[in-house]
Amino acid sequence: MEILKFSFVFDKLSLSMAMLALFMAISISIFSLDYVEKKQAKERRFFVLSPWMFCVFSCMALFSGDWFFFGVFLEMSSIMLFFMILPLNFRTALYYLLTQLSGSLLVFVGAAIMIAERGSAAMGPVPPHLLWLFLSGLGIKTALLGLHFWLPKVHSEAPTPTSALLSGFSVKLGIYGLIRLASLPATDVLMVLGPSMALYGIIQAISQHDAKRLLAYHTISQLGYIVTAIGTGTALGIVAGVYHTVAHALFKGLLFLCIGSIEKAYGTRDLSLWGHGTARAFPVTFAFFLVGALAISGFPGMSGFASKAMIKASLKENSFYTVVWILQAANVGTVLSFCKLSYYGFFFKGDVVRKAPHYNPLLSYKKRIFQNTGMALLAFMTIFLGICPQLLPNFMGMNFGNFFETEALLSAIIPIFTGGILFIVFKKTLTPGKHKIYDLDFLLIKLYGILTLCPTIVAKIHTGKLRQYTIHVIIAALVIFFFLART
Amino acid sequence: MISLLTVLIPLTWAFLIPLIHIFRKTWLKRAILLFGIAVFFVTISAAISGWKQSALSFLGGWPAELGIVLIVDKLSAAFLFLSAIGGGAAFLASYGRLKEGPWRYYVIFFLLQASMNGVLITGDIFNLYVFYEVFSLAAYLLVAFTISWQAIEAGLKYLVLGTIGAFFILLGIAYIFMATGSLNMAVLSLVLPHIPNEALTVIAASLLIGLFIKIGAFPVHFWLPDAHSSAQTAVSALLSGVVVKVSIYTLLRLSLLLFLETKPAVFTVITVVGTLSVLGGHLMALRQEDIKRLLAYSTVAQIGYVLIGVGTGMAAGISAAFFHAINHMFMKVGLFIAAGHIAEDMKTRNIYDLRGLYHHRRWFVIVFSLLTAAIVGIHPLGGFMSKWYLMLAATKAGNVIPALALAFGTVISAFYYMRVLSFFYSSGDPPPRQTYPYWNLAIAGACALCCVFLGIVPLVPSLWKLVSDIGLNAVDTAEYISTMLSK
Amino acid sequence: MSKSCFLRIVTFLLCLALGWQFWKGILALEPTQIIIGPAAHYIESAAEETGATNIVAAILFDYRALDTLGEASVIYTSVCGIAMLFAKSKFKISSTGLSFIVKRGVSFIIPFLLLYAAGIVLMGHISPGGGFQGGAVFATATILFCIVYGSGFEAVMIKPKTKELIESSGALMFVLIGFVGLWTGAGFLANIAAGYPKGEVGRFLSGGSIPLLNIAVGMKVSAGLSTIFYSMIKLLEFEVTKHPGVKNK
Amino acid sequence: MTIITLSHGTAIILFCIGLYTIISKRNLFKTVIGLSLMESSVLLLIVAAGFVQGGRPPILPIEGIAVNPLPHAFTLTAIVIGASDLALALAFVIKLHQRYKTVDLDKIRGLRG
Repeated sequence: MEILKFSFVFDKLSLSMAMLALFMAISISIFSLDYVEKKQAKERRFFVLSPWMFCVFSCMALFSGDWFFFGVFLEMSSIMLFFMILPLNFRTALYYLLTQLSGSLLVFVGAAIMIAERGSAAMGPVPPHLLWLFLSGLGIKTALLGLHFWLPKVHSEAPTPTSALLSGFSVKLGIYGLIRLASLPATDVLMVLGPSMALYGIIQAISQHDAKRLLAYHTISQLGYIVTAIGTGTALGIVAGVYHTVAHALFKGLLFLCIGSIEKAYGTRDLSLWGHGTARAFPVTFAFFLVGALAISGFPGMSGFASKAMIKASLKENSFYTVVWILQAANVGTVLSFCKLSYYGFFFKGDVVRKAPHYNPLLSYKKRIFQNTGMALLAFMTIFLGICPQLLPNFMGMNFGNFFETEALLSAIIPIFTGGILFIVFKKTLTPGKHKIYDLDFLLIKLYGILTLCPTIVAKIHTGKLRQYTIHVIIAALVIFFFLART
Repeated sequence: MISLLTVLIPLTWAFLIPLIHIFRKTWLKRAILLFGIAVFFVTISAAISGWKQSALSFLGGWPAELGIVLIVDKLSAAFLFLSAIGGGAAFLASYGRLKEGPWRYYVIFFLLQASMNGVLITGDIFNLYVFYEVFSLAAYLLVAFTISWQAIEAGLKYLVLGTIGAFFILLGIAYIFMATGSLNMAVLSLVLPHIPNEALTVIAASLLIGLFIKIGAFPVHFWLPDAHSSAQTAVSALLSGVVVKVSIYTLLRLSLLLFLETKPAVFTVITVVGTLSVLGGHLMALRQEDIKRLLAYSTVAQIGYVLIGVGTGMAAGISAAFFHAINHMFMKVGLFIAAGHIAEDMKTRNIYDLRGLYHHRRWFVIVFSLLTAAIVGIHPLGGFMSKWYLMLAATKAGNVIPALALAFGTVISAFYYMRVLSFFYSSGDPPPRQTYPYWNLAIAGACALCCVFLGIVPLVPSLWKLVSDIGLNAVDTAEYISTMLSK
Repeated sequence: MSKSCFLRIVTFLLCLALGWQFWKGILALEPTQIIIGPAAHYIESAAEETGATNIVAAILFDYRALDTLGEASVIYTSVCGIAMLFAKSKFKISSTGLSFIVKRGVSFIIPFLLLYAAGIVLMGHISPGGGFQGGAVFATATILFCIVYGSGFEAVMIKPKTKELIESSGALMFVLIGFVGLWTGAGFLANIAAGYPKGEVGRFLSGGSIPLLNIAVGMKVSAGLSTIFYSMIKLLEFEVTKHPGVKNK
Repeated sequence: MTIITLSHGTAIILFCIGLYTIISKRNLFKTVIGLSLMESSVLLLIVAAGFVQGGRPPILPIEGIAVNPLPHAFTLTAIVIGASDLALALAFVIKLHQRYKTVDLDKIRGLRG
């Protein structure tokens, strides 16, 4: 039996992802200094230190040279995040842990079969008949369409730093796995899944009234972009995917931190209870939010613009024109829903005086130096990447010159305007209300009832009656007899 | 020579204790402790000597065909090691609880140890049955030791089902004798291929169903949760940790020697039963509110893991099965001792009544959590490593569904163990009673440390070679036969 | 047809199906009229190798003596366990025995019974019988005491501790006899090879260690079976003498 | 049909009857009887395995051909083991009767689920 040996992989891909992990850990750790009150020293220390632990584990995952160790460290980073959700909400934490465990265990099964067949499970494309294992395993991590059921619930109910890490880096580990996986049969599947994820996420996001849940659906939609880029399978597409990964990590982390700090002030995530001049009460936070919102909409000069331009270019290179249109439509939806978020979240003054239950004006931004520093770091990087878009492609060894061309600029700005106009038209329809929005996790709750039937059925045979146990013995013996007699 | 002493010394102690009780009552306390330590060291030294070179002892000086031979090869030595450690831990736990108290308990305990060692080293199939019966009777009695109604009921059910199993085994041996006329396992391994297929079917099926009952595999496991949960703390630990493993050794030895070439379908049956055990055990554990019963059902599932390893019929699978067996021994001994102590201390076994235990029994809960993490399969710990190797072996043998069941079972086990832990860590105050915790805490803590240590075994080549040698040695039946028939 | 009747028939058919499987196995094995395996060797040379004319005894106490030790341990376990289960029950004298005539009659029989038992034990190596059988007859004698003289008599005559002593020392003796073989280097429970005198085949003093082992097993079994009986009797007495009005702890 | 086939058949039928007794009877004592029947059937099978046509008891001097002595030794051992098992079972039944005041197997189901 072979011994476990850790093999390293050092290439530009892992390095750039690792740098991203480090950066996320720095900024979120700084943010967390203010997230927990100073009185709760233990919890505060935990929230400051655990992003670093997470960063260590994810870097190990990024540098590991085979699927087994990748799975190991993937799981360890999930467990770290599980501990970060735990103080707030045990049920969500458990839900997260179980989904992530099943994901990484599928990867393990795949790796085991691969080792059995080939002798090693080096990071890289896998045989086509194992693809379903790897795709579903990594898909749970990446929240591919159909396997995304855990993401909105967990992202919205986790503590703010954890949400930022989850959306910022945890799902990106799955993306990293998908990038390593990218070869022909896999890319076809991804090409189908990517655009549909982008659209599905947007459709769900527009109708949300829970601010964090809205952002969570945006994560799904942006992951759709990345998956699409990987789905092209070309070098340009992969660099574009990595670029958008980095960009998305930065701006989505930023957005989660902003929304989280406002949530903390209001004590609720319900958009319908926000508004009333939030922008005036929290000007710095609002500014950061604006940076994030512009970046996610792909406004020129922000990181989102550059990465989306690259994705579109890579799609056009392989003449996936339909997909480009789908992505543009998704972009319109993104703008629309961010208009909704910023309007109802920061400005809206309704007729009815609505007051959040735990509105705490003491939590103003002035005392929150670390919090703002953490967000500022992310915002700075977002803008920096937007201004110098060449940096990352050059680092990855790719020359991509035409960021600020007219066509690219136009294709970025037109969806923004369209979205803005659409929002003005449909403002009333988009008012956040208490309506129920159905997604897979509601189905899952229904399914849970059916799943609990299983143990009940098994428990039925444990009647405590010795006579029935004996009957089981006889039946088992007969089955074994018949089976052995046939061979 | 020393292999013989592993049986004789505990047996002699068992015969001596009544005499000491009659003549020198005051010596009893020290004598029992001394005896326990002596048994531990003799068993360990027999394991070491058998590991270096297969140790034979011909009883009465007769050659293998005529008399009975005791043989310690690497497989036996490994299981002897396991029985020595587990038995030692259980002995210490019961000594700490009962002191010299009921001396008959120790008589039965030593008889159990003697017969377990006898089962592990005997080379004769009828002698195996005899030792097996001593060992089963001692186990029934240890279960019923507390004479509470649960204990007696569990003991009776164990006895009736176990006796049915024993008769199936005896029937199989009778058929073997009718077909071949000899009983030495090495000789049987040579002559069994020449007997008619129908007879072989009956032999295989009878032995299998009998052993499955004794092991407690899923469709016929009904006595196991009753017995393991109703027994006294140390006895539960012994039953779950060692007794079940000895039965697994028997299955392993018989199936490899008798059916590896003549009836490979036996291994399919073992795999199927293992898979069923994994699923059934975990599903039943999900429903339990009694902490000891939960652990007992978890044992059913872990037995399933080991059976999946045995069912591969390959060196890698058997090594992994042993590795998991020894891991499970440490984990379950620790868990049962910790849980049993808690249950006795708090006068309740219901997990709902154990809320907030963390605030009163901090170290117990920490040790319990560590062991839980090991049994679920969290990374650096032993449980994960053994599960990974089991998965590897199962996929290598082409059993993908058992590997998936293994993964699925891990997720379920994470669920129910986390549920238990959540009760322990939640706030609430059980009555802070405190009864001599240190003894049990030390044993459970040592088990937890061993789990941590076993986690690094696959990373160290020299240690891992020890484990992988077991499988290679077990599969090499030709060497066993030639060693046995050398005289 | 009622449901329970239907279930009965189904379970009976299941049992029959199992039996049919066993029967197929029997059919496949054509009965061999010649003795194969080690048994042929036993018949041929048991007498000169062990000095015992009873080949079954030779097998039980020499060739496969470890089985016998194991079997002795089984009884030992069971006796110890039953004594443990009933340890807390109090012994109460209830019956005063049967009539005078029966008591006299039994006192005539008892010596012969004991002699018979001793014969079975001691002649185990040359005739049918042996330690187990003789021990069982011994135990029968003690049970007869209980029936005829009342349960108190036996307890006065032979204390439970004495029985324990006999049982443990019998078992220990078995092991010690085996250790002689280990000491001389011939292997545990070796007989002739360990230097036990073989004697003249067919005589009372023959068979090396086999008669000694028979005695050891006889001690064990007689005391053990007697203990089982009295442990259970204790409990039944307890149940019988309990008056409905009196509370007992 | 030779005597040997007959005894084999009897053994198997006894085994089935023993199992069926355990399944169908609610009285615990009858369960123990069922176990005893199963034990006897297996012993019968083992003894029958040693049968030789016209064989004599395996005690010297043997006139003619001896039966196989090995099964006899096994049977002796197995009888003792079975007897110990049954004794223990009966002890459990007595103890259980003290607690439950019944020997009805279907009412003794405190441990379930």
